[in-house]
Amino acid sequence: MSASDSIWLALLLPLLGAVGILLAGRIGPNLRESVTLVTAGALAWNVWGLIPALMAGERPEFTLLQVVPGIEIAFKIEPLGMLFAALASGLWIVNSIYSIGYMRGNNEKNQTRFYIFFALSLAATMGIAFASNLFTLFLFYEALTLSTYPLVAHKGDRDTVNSARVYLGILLTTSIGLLLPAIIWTYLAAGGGEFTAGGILEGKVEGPALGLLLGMFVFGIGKAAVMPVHRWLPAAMVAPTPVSALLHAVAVVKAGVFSVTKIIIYIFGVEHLFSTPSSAWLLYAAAFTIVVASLVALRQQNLKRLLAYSTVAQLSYVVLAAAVLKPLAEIGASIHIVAHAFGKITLFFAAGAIYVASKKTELSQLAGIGRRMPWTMTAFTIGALSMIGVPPTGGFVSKWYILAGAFESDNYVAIFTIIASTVLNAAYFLPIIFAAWFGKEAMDGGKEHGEAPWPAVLALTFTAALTILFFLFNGPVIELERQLLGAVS
Amino acid sequence: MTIVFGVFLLTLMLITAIAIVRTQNLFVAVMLSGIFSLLLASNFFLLDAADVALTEAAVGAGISTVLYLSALALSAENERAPYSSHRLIALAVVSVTALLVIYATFDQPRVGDPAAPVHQHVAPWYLEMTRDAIDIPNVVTAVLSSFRGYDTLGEVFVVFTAGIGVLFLLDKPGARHGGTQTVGRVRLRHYLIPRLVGRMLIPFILLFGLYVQFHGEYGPGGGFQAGALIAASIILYALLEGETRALQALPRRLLTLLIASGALLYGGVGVAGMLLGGNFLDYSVLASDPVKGQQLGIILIEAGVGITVTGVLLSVFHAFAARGRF
Amino acid sequence: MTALQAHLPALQVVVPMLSAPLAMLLREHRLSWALATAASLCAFAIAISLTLSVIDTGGMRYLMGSWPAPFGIELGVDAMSALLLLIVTGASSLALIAGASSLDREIEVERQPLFYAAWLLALAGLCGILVTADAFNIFVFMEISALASYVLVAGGPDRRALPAVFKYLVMGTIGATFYLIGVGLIYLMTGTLNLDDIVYRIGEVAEVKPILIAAGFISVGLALKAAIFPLHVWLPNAYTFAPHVVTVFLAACSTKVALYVLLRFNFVVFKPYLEDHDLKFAIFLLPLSLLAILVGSAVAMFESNLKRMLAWSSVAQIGYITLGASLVSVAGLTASLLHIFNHALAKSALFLALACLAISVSKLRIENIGGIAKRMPWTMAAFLLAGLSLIGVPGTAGFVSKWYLITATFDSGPLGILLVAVIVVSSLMAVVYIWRVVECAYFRETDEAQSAREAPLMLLLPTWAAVLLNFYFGLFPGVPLELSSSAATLLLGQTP
Amino acid sequence: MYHAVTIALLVTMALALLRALLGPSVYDRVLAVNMIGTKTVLLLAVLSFLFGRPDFLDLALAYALINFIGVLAVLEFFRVRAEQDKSDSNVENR
Amino acid sequence: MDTLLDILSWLLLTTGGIFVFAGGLGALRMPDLYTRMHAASVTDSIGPILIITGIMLQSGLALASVKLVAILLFLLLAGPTASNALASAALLSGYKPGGPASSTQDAEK
Amino acid sequence: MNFLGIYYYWVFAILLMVGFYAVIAKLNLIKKLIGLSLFQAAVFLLYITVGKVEGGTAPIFASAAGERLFSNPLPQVLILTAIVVGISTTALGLGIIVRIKEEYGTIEEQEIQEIDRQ
Repeated sequence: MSASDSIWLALLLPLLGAVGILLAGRIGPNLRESVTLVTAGALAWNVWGLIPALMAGERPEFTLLQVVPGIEIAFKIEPLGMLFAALASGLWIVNSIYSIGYMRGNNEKNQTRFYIFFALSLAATMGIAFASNLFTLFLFYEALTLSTYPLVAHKGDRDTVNSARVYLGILLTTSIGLLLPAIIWTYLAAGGGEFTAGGILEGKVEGPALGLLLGMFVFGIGKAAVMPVHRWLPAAMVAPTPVSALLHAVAVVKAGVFSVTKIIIYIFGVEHLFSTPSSAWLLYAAAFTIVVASLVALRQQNLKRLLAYSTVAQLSYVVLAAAVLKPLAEIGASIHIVAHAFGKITLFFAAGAIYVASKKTELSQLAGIGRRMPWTMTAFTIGALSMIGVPPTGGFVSKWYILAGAFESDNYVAIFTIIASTVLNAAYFLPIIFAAWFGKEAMDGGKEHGEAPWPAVLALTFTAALTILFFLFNGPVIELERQLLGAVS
Repeated sequence: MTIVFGVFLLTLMLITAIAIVRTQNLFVAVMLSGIFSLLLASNFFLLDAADVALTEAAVGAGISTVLYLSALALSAENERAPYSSHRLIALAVVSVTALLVIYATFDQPRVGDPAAPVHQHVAPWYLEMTRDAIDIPNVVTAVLSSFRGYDTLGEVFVVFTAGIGVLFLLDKPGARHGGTQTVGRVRLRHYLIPRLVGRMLIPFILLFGLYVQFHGEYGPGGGFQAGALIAASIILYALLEGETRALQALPRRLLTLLIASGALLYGGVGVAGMLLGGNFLDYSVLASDPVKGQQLGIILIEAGVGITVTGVLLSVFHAFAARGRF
Repeated sequence: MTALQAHLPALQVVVPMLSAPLAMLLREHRLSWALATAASLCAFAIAISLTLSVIDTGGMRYLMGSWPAPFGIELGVDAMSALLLLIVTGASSLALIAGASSLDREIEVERQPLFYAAWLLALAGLCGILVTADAFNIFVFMEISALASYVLVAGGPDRRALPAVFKYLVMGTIGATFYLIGVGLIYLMTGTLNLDDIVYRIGEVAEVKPILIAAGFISVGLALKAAIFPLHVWLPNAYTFAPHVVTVFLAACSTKVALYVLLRFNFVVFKPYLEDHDLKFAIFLLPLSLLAILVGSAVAMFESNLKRMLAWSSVAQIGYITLGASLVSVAGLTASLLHIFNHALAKSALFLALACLAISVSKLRIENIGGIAKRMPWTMAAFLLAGLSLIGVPGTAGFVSKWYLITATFDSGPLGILLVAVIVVSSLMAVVYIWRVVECAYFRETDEAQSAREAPLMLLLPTWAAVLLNFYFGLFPGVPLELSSSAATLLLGQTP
Repeated sequence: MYHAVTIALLVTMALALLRALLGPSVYDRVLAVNMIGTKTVLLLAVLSFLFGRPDFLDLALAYALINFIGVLAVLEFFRVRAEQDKSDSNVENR
Repeated sequence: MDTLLDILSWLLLTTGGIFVFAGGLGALRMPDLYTRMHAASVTDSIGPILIITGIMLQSGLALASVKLVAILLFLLLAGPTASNALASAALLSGYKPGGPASSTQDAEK
Repeated sequence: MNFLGIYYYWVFAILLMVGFYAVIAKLNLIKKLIGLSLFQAAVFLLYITVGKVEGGTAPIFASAAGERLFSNPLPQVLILTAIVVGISTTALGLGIIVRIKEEYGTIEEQEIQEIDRQ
């Protein structure tokens, strides 16, 4: 089965899965759950199968169809895309397991629709990961927005619909408003939108225009949640937890940041961008987002909103790392994508488990919950530590590389921001952990509750373990990144 | 010398037009528009357009006056609101258009100037070709039915659409007031003389209509004018003898058949031309000798036109009249 | 086959035209519907074979009554007319197939044969305009299609259809008469009526004033027929109160054909010889199209009657088409011709979805379609997908023409940025007014919606066919793209 | 030869038109229409001879027919209106 | 011979013209509807007789004269009938003949 | 003689103005239709004036006429078509007016709008 076959298989599998779920949904929930898991497994196996080929330096590609002379839907696997696809397909399995537990525990209605659109959004994520030109990226980017809207609006009551409208409004406005013109400008200026190593805008767009184009791209990709366009993320908190997990950790946000990095590396070209002064503002924008988001997270009472703002901050880490424009920082950026994914998905699973078990969402209610839900809280602690960047967890590795990159280009702004944000992360995570383990049980005698349903706990512990394992065995990931840089520098 | 008559008639026409727009009473407006058509037709006659004069008179003065009157009888509204809406804007728009047209006239060739481009390019060809290819005296009918036969086919279908439209609109079964007349024909004693004279004249009018139909190649005449005249005579019969009697003579079902068959005849001749090897509407292949073929074609399509126009005008009249009897 | 092949341009008009009297004669309404659909499908087949022959031989000529060109009437089919023919015959067949069940609700059975005859005449009229290459002949067929569409619109069950159709009649006739004045002035100066002959003769004309005035009259007259911004007042009411299936047919092609004639006259006839004509043409059309886009989308956002909302959105989309044309560049023209095609697709799908909705919902207003998606999932899904194509989400036909439009505006200098901004803002407005309906249909609850049943299959299949066509031409816009780009080069190729 | 008569006919048509515009009652207008109709017929007959094209007399005959039908149509319209007013007046007083 | 014919037809034509002009003048200046009708209809008969015979003299024995006779016959038939119908319609709708008041009475109800 | 030549065009312009004004300003639907037919009549006059040749006669080859200067037949053909188109539009317009009268009870535009507004 050649590499290019597995590309379109990667796209086709989730779609087939969605159809399968649709049919299975009529028969029974168990069959439907099993179809989801099987599809997730098959996708992961298929995508992970590509890694050895990629390691050997092979770049398989596959052109689906030519829409118009000069614009076609084509896919090409390169290290960054591979990393993102592997991450997304892997976490889909975990997320499916978790959502089975969550959905059953919460007995949510019309779950079939949930799983179908979940599979569709995964297909879109694969498309983004493997896109080989801007047009394909934009096509699947829009598909991802549209397929995640029903997930966000899952409950269907009044405020869910309103926040779903905010979610869709911002994402569509930024994509049609800024991203599409930017893409067309690139197509016009560079004569094509292919992602090519070293960037294609060399000498074609110069000076302030380059800065403007970069701005249109960064703010156009609303999913990267850089400060002014980040409001959709907290608004999406109304969705059920597996969806928030998907949004924040697995697909949507990662797609945004992944696209920004990919465009910076493959369209603008790292040196070209570094040499033009007009692109420096990106660094300050990212830094600003990190600091402000962390401050806002500090004041949040609702657990999921806190995690949302922390995600906004963590995303801008990646953008900051990319903006440092040094090879080491680029590696740090891609590693941070992985580390943050593991950490944040654990935190969201924990939040979800707490909600399923005890219907508690506010921080004040979490006092002394550690004793009641030991497994969940340990996973939560590991996730939080990874966010802060304490050694045994993956977060430390990525921060290490980003700091190294910053030092290399002695970019004091970056260094200062990373340190300040680490302090802030600690400031808003540690009190929660402390209260959970050592705080006394609130006296109003909340209902007796044990651990969350076993599938949720299983997923929790698995991702927590992943976070730690990533710290120990990050070899293959770094090797993948080195190849990326090999191609770039 | 005739230019002076022309100018005089034009001024009369202008006065009538302005009077039409200014009068309050709708009935008066209809009467004046009848006069306007008559004056316009005589103007056309002065400008050497005999066929057009006949059509304008038959259609303009005859049929449209009858149609307007039957519509007025139904809407029974001969007064209308005194003022007109946003007059100033209308005046402004209208005067701008008029100025534009007058601006265009500065460079236009003088009326009747033989050197004008209009008479140089396409027209002389028609005059020769009619003599050689079709060999009928009336060049207008030749151009109308053969050189630009496709236009006339389109035109027949315009009339056909109008017929369908009025039947579709006014044959709404719901609002139909039943074919039978509620109020019997009031046999007014005073109305005796017109009925008598009418009964005597109608056959001659019909005969004259047929004469105009088949005289199209030799003098002013043709399908439309004949259709209008025949329809006018049957409308006269309906006016004098009552609408039911006219319906007995030409029942509604027959009229619909007339409408469809006329249009189909015209189209059929065109398709026959195609089947026999020529292009669409090519009459020269209809008969062995092309000139005879052309003449045969012209007679057939003029007949088709006459049938459709008669059918349409009569069914429109009956549609209006049927609504009149409350 | 080649013998028949030669007669195709004439057959394109003759088939629907001659089947109209037949349809009228049949008493049984189902029979006349069957005849009408057969004739429309046959016309569609002819249009397809015409397009194929145009693609490989680049245009066909046909002499009516086999009289030589400038004297007799000549038919000419080129890339642009082939593109429009596909739309007109396609939309008509689609609407007719869906029409049977939806019309039974709106028109009494006895009157349906007349209705279908009028429908065939409208189709024949539109095909006649597209196929002919003679200025006066365009006027005759314009009248046929106009009169027939007045009859179709007047068929609407709602009594407000009548004043709407009267306004449509008055404005349509004024438009046609303006066109007639224009042709008269041209004839006055050049002496011929054949389009190619006029192009050849206009060069020799010394005094240019009457030609300028003629260009003015023709453009204004056709702007009136094509509902370009300030002259569009008849469109919303006419589309709203017409029977649903008629709106599908008219929205897809009646204004488009007028735009076709406008483009043909301004680019083929006037462009070569009137100096800085394209400057005047752009000044005349650009601001109007921008206004059309903004006002059309804005009003559509606040309109609660669904059909009127889509009618206003049509006004905005016509603004897009004229915007593309007013750039007077090959890219601009290709974009506008492509948008004619894609808008016809998107709008017919949307109106078909409304026709399905109208089966079970009494008044097509936003308040009373709340929560209907549960009862009519297929219809609302079709509406949603067609809405996406209207917005221009990638992968749909709407996106392709938006992509080309933005590319065209980009390289039209500093003004381009403003145009891109307008296009982007209006597609966002489109998002708003489509999403308003979708959200209301999926999430709000109304009691009336509970009793709704899914639309009959005969109506759903054409709707879904239209939606899938939207996506097909979104991903494989080969044929319409090639036709519109060759037409654009043809139109601009005229410049010496 | 024919000029004198043509001028007379044209002037009479002008006078009849004046009567049509001024005419207080509707019947005056009908009278004026009838007059203009017959004068046009005569005008056409005279003009066709002035132009030396005698075969245009069919037009004159056609005009005479149409004029006759037009006038009778108007009077028929009055009869319908008269009946309507009668039936309306005794049905409900306006 | 033909000069005699020309003079004769000229004579007929001019008298016809004078009668027609008199009718027109009468229609304008007569006080009441019926008197106007009287003036108009009388000249509507004598006028055509004179003018058409004048023209027939010019055209001699040709198809045109047959047509002229047809026109004359039709005018002589149609004219009086129309006037009669008009008078009876006016009378029927209560338009009193005679008396100054009648001319101003507004017949448009 | 130049004035007379131009006079025909001015009559065309004035007739156009009168007809167009009636269509736009008048509120009564029948008056609008009459205005429309006036508007079209003006265009017919333009076409026929264009076709006239000084000293020419109607384009019918009367055998006795022999070789004479003929006016242009083409505009007359066009106008024959246009007249019939005009009458068809008027007939359809009148049909619509009759239906409006039955449905609304009035044929004044502003009254119809008021009835619709309630």
